[in-house]
Amino acid sequence: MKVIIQDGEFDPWKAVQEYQSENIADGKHGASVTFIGSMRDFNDGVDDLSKMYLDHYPGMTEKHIERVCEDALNKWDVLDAFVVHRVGNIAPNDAIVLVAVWSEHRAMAFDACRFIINDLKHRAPFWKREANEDGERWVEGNTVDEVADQHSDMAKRAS
Amino acid sequence: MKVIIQDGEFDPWKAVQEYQSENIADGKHGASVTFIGSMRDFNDGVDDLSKMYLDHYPGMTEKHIERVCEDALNKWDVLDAFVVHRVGNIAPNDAIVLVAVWSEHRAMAFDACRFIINDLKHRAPFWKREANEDGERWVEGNTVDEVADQHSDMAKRAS
Amino acid sequence: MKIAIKYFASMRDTMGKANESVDISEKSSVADLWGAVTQNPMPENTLIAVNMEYTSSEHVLNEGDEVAFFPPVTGG
Amino acid sequence: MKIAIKYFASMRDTMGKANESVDISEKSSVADLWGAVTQNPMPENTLIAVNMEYTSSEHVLNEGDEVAFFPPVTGG
Repeated sequence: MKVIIQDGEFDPWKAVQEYQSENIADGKHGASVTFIGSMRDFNDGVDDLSKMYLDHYPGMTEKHIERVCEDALNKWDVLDAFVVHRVGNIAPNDAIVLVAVWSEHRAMAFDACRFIINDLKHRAPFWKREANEDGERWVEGNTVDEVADQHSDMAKRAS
Repeated sequence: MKVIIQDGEFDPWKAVQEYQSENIADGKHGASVTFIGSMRDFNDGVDDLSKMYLDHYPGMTEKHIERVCEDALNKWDVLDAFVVHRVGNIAPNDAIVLVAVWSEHRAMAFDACRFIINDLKHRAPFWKREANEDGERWVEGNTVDEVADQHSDMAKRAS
Repeated sequence: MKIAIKYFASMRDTMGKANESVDISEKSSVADLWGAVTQNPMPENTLIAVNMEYTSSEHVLNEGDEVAFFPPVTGG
Repeated sequence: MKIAIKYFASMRDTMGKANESVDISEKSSVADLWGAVTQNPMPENTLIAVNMEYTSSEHVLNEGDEVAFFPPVTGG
């Protein structure tokens, strides 16, 4: 298990490929689920985002995410988890967060990956500050994603 | 959208990275979810799998998966989907299947990716033939994953 | 009318062939086709595709159709 | 006793500083600490961590604790 908080660009596909080849035993995992969150150039009605700054709480952020990954590993019998999260200045289209999970079977990998990214969005101490031509603003809550999560949960119950 | 049925090894992380850089517009997706299924060296009590052969129905397999991806794109407002599935001879630890989905928000990407891989496991015409020292056998159903799926669904409803 | 048949996986082993071409009477169903190629009953969980679309054994065939018989799938 | 305070994001802008060190009496709670540094009420959705663990404003502090105040998180 590894959690990296990083100031500066990273290639998420390369990062996960390297982590897997160095850390995941050959032939033991049947499933791997990866979530990558990237910076859109629009958000909540602002459609010309030019840059973003991501603040965090050094020390607590790492500690919090590590504990969440441990919880996921225990809860779903997952083999390993790997998280990279950017901080500092971020440009549109940059990868912000990578969550990768390996398990024997696919259901556990999906559940654990989604658990980690949801906790990370709701509880890990990061704060986004967006900038466009009109100036800068602290982002207040991941509103659209909340609605999407609820919608998805409802659809699942209805189907 | 692209579906590739391929006889021969592939690097799933490289494949998805290349697909993204060639096909996904910069700054429009906020979320990407990837599932990778790999060959374990054990399955259903057989613990020394040495190789596997994957049969398929040329023509129908592609057609079936393409339709499932289209359904997922329509149902979840997903931006794009990319699937690679191996056929022919496969060695332990090889990637067998890649399902990658891009969307604005994470809930849709998770739901659509899971929908595609679940359909692919239950409905797409592929058949695994496993070999170990005792000989060869056609695999009969993804039993462990079925149980895991059900377990996960129950846990979700209970929580 | 002429019908092309394909068998996959364990069904191919059971039938001892990967494909065959059969001449049967107009308005035959998939079940009729099965009866024309073997005296054995169709295994309970057999999947059927006509022209690469899943269907049932009641499906009525047309000249030139491609019919596939196969066991439950195990991909991914 | 000495308490180290950290402010993040919009809370840092509101307080006009990123951190400070405060001397308060034994057995003070987080709420007491807030009252010692500002006359303004604590914004409703403020999150509180003591020694990097989430807690509530009733949490009773100890010498050397690090207390952080911040708005709802927006990572990922």
